[in-house]
Amino acid sequence: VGCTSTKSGSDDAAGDGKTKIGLVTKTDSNPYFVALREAAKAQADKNGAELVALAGKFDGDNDGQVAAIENLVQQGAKTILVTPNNSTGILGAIKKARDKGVLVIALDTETDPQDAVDATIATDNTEAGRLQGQYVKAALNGQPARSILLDGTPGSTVSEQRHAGYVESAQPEDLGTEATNGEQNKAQQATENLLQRATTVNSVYTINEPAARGAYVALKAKNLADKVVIGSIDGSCDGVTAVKNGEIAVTVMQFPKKMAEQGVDFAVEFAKSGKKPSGFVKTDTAVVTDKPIAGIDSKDTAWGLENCWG
Amino acid sequence: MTPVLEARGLVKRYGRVTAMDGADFELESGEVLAVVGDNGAGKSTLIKALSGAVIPDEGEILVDGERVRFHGPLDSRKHGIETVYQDLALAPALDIATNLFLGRERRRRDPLGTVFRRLDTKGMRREARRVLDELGIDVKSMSQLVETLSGGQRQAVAVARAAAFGSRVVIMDEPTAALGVQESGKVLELIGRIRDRGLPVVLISHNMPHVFEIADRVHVHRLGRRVAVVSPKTHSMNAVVGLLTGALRMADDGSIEEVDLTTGLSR
Amino acid sequence: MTPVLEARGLVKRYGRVTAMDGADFELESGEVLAVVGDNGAGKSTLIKALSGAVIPDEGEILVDGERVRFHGPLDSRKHGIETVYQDLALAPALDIATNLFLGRERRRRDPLGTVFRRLDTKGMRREARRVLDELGIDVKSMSQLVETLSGGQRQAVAVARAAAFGSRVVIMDEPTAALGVQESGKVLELIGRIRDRGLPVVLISHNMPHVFEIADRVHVHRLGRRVAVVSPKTHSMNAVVGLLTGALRMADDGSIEEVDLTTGLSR
Amino acid sequence: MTTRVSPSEYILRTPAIGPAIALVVAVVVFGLTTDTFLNVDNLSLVVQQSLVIGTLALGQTLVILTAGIDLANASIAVFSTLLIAKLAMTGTDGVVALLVGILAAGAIGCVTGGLVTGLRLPPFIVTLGMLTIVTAVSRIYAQGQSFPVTDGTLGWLGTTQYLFGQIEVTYGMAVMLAMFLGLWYALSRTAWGKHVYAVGNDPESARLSGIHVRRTVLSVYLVAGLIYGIAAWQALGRVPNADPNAFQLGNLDSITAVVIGGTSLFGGRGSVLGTLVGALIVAVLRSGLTQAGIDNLYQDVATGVLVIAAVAVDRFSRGRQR
Amino acid sequence: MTTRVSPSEYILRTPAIGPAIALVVAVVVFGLTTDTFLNVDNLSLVVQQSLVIGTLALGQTLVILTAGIDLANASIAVFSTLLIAKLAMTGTDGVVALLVGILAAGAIGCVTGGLVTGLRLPPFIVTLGMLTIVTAVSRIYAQGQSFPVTDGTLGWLGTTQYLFGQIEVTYGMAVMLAMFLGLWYALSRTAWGKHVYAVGNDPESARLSGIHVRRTVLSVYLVAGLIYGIAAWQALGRVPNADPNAFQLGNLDSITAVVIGGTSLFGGRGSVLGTLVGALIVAVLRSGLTQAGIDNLYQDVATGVLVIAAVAVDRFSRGRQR
Ligand SMILES: Nc1ncnc2c1ncn2[C@@H]1O[C@H](COP(=O)(O)OP(=O)(O)OP(=O)(O)O)[C@@H](O)[C@H]1O
Ligand SMILES: Nc1ncnc2c1ncn2[C@@H]1O[C@H](COP(=O)(O)OP(=O)(O)OP(=O)(O)O)[C@@H](O)[C@H]1O
Ligand SMILES: [Mg+2]
Ligand SMILES: [Mg+2]
Repeated sequence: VGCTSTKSGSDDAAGDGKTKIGLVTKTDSNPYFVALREAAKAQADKNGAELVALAGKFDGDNDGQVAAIENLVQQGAKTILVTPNNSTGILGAIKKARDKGVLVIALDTETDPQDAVDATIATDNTEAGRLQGQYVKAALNGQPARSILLDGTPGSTVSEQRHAGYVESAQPEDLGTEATNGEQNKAQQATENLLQRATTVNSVYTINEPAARGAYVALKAKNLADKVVIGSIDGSCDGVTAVKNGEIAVTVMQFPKKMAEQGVDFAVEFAKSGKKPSGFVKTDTAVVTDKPIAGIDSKDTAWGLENCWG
Repeated sequence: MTPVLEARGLVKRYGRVTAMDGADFELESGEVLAVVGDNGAGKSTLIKALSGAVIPDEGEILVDGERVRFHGPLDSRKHGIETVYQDLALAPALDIATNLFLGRERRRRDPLGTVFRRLDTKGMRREARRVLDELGIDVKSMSQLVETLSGGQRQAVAVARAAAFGSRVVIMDEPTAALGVQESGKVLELIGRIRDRGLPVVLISHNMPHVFEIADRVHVHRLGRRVAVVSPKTHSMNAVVGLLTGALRMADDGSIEEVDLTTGLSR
Repeated sequence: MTPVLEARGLVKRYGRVTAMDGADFELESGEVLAVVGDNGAGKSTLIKALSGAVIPDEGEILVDGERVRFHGPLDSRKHGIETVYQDLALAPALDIATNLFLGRERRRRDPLGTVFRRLDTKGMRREARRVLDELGIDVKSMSQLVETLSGGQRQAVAVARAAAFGSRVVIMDEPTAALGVQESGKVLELIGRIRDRGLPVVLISHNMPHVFEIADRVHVHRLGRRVAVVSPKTHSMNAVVGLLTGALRMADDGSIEEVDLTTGLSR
Repeated sequence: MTTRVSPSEYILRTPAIGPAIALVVAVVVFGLTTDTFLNVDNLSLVVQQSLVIGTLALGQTLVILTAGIDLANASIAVFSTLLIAKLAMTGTDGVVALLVGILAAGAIGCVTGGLVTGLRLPPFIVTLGMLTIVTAVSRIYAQGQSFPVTDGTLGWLGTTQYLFGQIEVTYGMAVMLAMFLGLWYALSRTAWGKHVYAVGNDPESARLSGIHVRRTVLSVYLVAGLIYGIAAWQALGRVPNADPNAFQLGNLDSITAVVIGGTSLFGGRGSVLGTLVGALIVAVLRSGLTQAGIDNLYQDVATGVLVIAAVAVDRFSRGRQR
Repeated sequence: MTTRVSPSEYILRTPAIGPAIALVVAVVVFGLTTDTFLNVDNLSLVVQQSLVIGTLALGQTLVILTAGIDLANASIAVFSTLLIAKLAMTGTDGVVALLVGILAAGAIGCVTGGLVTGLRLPPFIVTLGMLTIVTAVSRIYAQGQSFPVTDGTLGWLGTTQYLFGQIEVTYGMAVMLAMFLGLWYALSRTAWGKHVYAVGNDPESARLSGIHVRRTVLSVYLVAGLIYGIAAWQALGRVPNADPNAFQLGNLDSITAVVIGGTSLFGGRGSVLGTLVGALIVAVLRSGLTQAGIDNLYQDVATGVLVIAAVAVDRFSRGRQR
């Protein structure tokens, strides 16, 4: 099946039936994945391909991702771009898809082993956490970091990796860790409660920018916003704006659009020539702040607003 | 004289069961009409159709000679027909006074009532106490929940409600079934008083002595239809029992004859 | 002779309401004992205590002279006491046969039954048909759901169940309340037959003619306690009605005297 | 023989007494075990944190009293926040945007009610469907963005004031109190309230008693919808940012508050006072456990246990009656 | 006058007929509008995709028949997968690990049942508490990791075979079928089943009829727990990886399947056959909409609408009776 479909790819693109590309994200609610999806759609349109976007229903919905991959294969997708929930959960479905000649590319998160997919385009989340910690530590001018840590969904890989990266580089005293599911409301509530006893706080680690904004609202209500360094990760336009407004000190930008575009390009190329990409394409991270610190490579918010997503 | 409430050829089927099979019904003004019949004869179904609680498959219902269509119990209420259902239709978790006035609560006359639609709770409790006392039912408090009442006390609440609000017809489906000797007597008295107010009453009962004590006419129901209407003055209890069991039959000329044995067994 | 079932000084309070206030009770073997009393007198509460459905606050219950403690209806059942409750205790969404055998289903005798615990559905339906026919109740099919039955039909199912399974005492709380003339007659006949089997029967009823037709002794209940036990042979219906309304009183020597008017009004 | 009810009986019959005991117990325990819980600031925060779920739970109470359940309430409120914020962003006047948002929530409530009454579908499944639909529509509408709110009216409920120069209160608390009083009055002092209880207690009896069962149920979903709209306003007061991903567990949280508050899921029994207490209990648990320095996951374990315990306390405090 | 039931009446009284019609309609519509839906491979996939939720829904059906509800079922299954996978990873024999996992699920079911019957707490709140607790415990136990499963026994249910060289079937399907038949038999042909229905229909009547109400309810939660354990096994067959975050919506999804299948949330009415059909309907919708090339968010909207429609079809197909 694989060969024939490869061959007929270019005909499809020209005729009625466009090349079908499947995209399976972790969820369809997280702004990050929405940005990724929209970018992939735009890129597919530009290349005259059809993109069908599916997703799990929540972080960790392996079963939903497996079903999505199965259904895309049934529907005749030539390429499937997938951001796996975790590195091993959906390998079975990926293997079945590849056995049928479908090109499978992992986006954002690697699989274990890496060669379970044809190619991987991803960021390093531990590194992102590390960068956040590095900046926060430096911004504290030699004070030891005393942090509130706002995590994502308990137990999610991304949440664990970013957290670990931050702890490694900032070496904070942990004044309280709360799960926020990356939601502003929960982050605000958690910070409010923690501030009742964490009176010595001087820094906040956040899993993403909504959580950072929640922390900011809670700190501001206690008139602590100026005294506390809030760090974050993601690089959405809202987040960069918050950095520009001085609400957040720093954010570590990721580039979902680039991942998506690259992935779609591979898919289009595969449909045209049957050439499968391989290996690991690492996308960048960039520290965005308006208060650069010597020794830390960073961009300002003007650059950030040009390159942000969402 | 046109009957106050009339029905012609009512049919109601539940799957294979035909609960009413061409039932006729006539209620004259100012009378107490007893409806008697075996268990499962279709009496409750008949009066449910008359009160809008069941929508018949066929047949027509007339109020004061005019054809009506009841889509629910509210429609019959609007025509002044008030019903005590066999299973009472009370809300167990609400108190007695609330149940009594359910669906026609009284508001206070002061601005609180007219503007803020506040209920006249005290007034309703007082009134509830009055109508229950009239029935001689001994209940501690009008704010007692119905689910804590004894079977007979509950029935009394349902009867009191119908008696208090009926303006054209009052229908009672076995109102004394769970009542004691004294209380039954009070209900019969009450029925008499309702008739004296000029309202006709339909009384379903299995208690022949009661029926013969109060009824002006007796409608005999059997196998889903009316088989006879007799007067307690001219007919004996035994004749009525015979009619409702099918041992006797009313001929077209109104005379009563024995059903011959072979036909009787054919069922 | 020790009574088959006896109770002494039962008390049951519900908040401010005292439903039983030191009630005594005695049932001799082989008799039909009628329990009569006004609505709310506490009759149902008494028999619920006797059948384990209600746990009294005070007092004791004896079976064949031995003190027992019932923690639930199952305990009394194990002593062979079978009860028809006033609100019937049927599961409306289940069919007649299932209700009849609820809690003591019959399994098939073949390996399917012994190993796979398969029910003998056909056998139970056949048996259900038999006991209902005995009561002369006309029901189409034993697989009809109880919620589709008429009030009387339901009551018949509950009565049939108690009659079929009682092995020491059968208690019936107003078993004929919703029944027609014929069907009531059948139930009275059935009670007679149960007595002939040697089982004593407790019959709660508001229907004095029924009580006087069948009862060997009459237990009169008033305001939560027993006020008299009389024999229908020596006392008149009026005397019993007087006793239960409080117009008459039984003196300690067993004679009946009028309650003087001032006391009568004090309540 | 009087129609007065004795004080002790009144207390026993008030369905909120069990939850109230549970609340007091929780407050006392956290007060004793932590030094920060019982300070005025923190107590004020707890109340503020209970506002959104509390408001959602008020609407939920109405629905549950009719033997229904509303799984879509939080998603409706979230949709409403998005509508309000997006309108305000595109220049619509704050008050107008707010009204549109609240009315939209009412309209969605009406649709739900219409499906429940018109087609006689089980509320669980209708609101589950609505949950899926409204959530998806919110996400489509937001296109992966969230919308900060700057208009004063929209964030007004979050404005703090100081009573006696000490106690931090917000307008949101006042709105909550007003809504609670209004609902309490409507449920216990008007015919509509009696009908709501009757319909939930025994719909067939209510029908035979001549109550417009469908109309009553429909009105309940409409009112509940409007309340969810106000919950959206409360949410914007708390977090001046409309996010399609907010309050994903708001439905279960609000049901928890209602049930802890002693309202029966089978309908016809319960009170808004209980719900208020229930919402506070949940907020107290979350805050108190944080003050006690308990880790997130262990907090979850404790919350689960305590929620069950709170209902058990309620059960036993009323058990004496049976 | 016979005790036989006529065929047409039998069909009307079979509660699964409405859902079955909805299922057929859905299959026909997707068959006509897409070219890929009706092929054998795809249909087999749809069945495979319904296995986990279907199994959870079988247990859920039991609980709902007793007028309960189980919000913790999926979290119990997830905990069970973690237990099994972690045990197997540390060298325990696959079969033993599996047994431990299933028994643990049964034990948790027992605790739930004990709380419901022993303390007479509402199942909604008990299982909501259990959901919070079990989820947190799973996460604590997993410590942020997920566990791939390599042992053959554990993934065995996902093994595919070909019938007639064409139709792809898995052992999971066979286990599902066996479980369904077992439950159908137990519910409709044994005394236990009658008691389950009676208890759900009217607990007070059941008590007065001499049924051990508490024992029956407890046994239901126990059996349901064991079934959730088997659902864990099914899950490992589908996704050979135990993840503490999986199946977060499994509780609502399984309730949806049960309700679409025509079982009443008020207890005492329903069937496992309906549940099976209900689970298939949900899987058919998801798959069919994907085949039709509809994006996720719009799929959600469509699923919401269609779930409501499926229940409406059920209601109307039975409406004739009233
Ligand atoms: N909802 C229903 N579904 C199916 N059958 C029904 C339904 N309601 C009533 N029936 C049947 O219709 C017949 C007539 O019932 P109905 O209640 O009218 O009898 P009735 O004369 O009032 O009897 P009773 O004196 O026992 O109250 C009965 O055989 C009953 O089983
Ligand atoms: N669960 C309860 N809660 C509160 N009060 C109750 C409860 N059950 C019964 N009562 C009260 O106890 C008293 C006795 O009730 P019971 O049902 O025993 O009377 P009864 O003699 O059977 O009357 P009837 O002939 O009307 O059936 C009544 O006043 C009733 O209101
Ligand atoms: Mg009747
Ligand atoms: Mg009684």
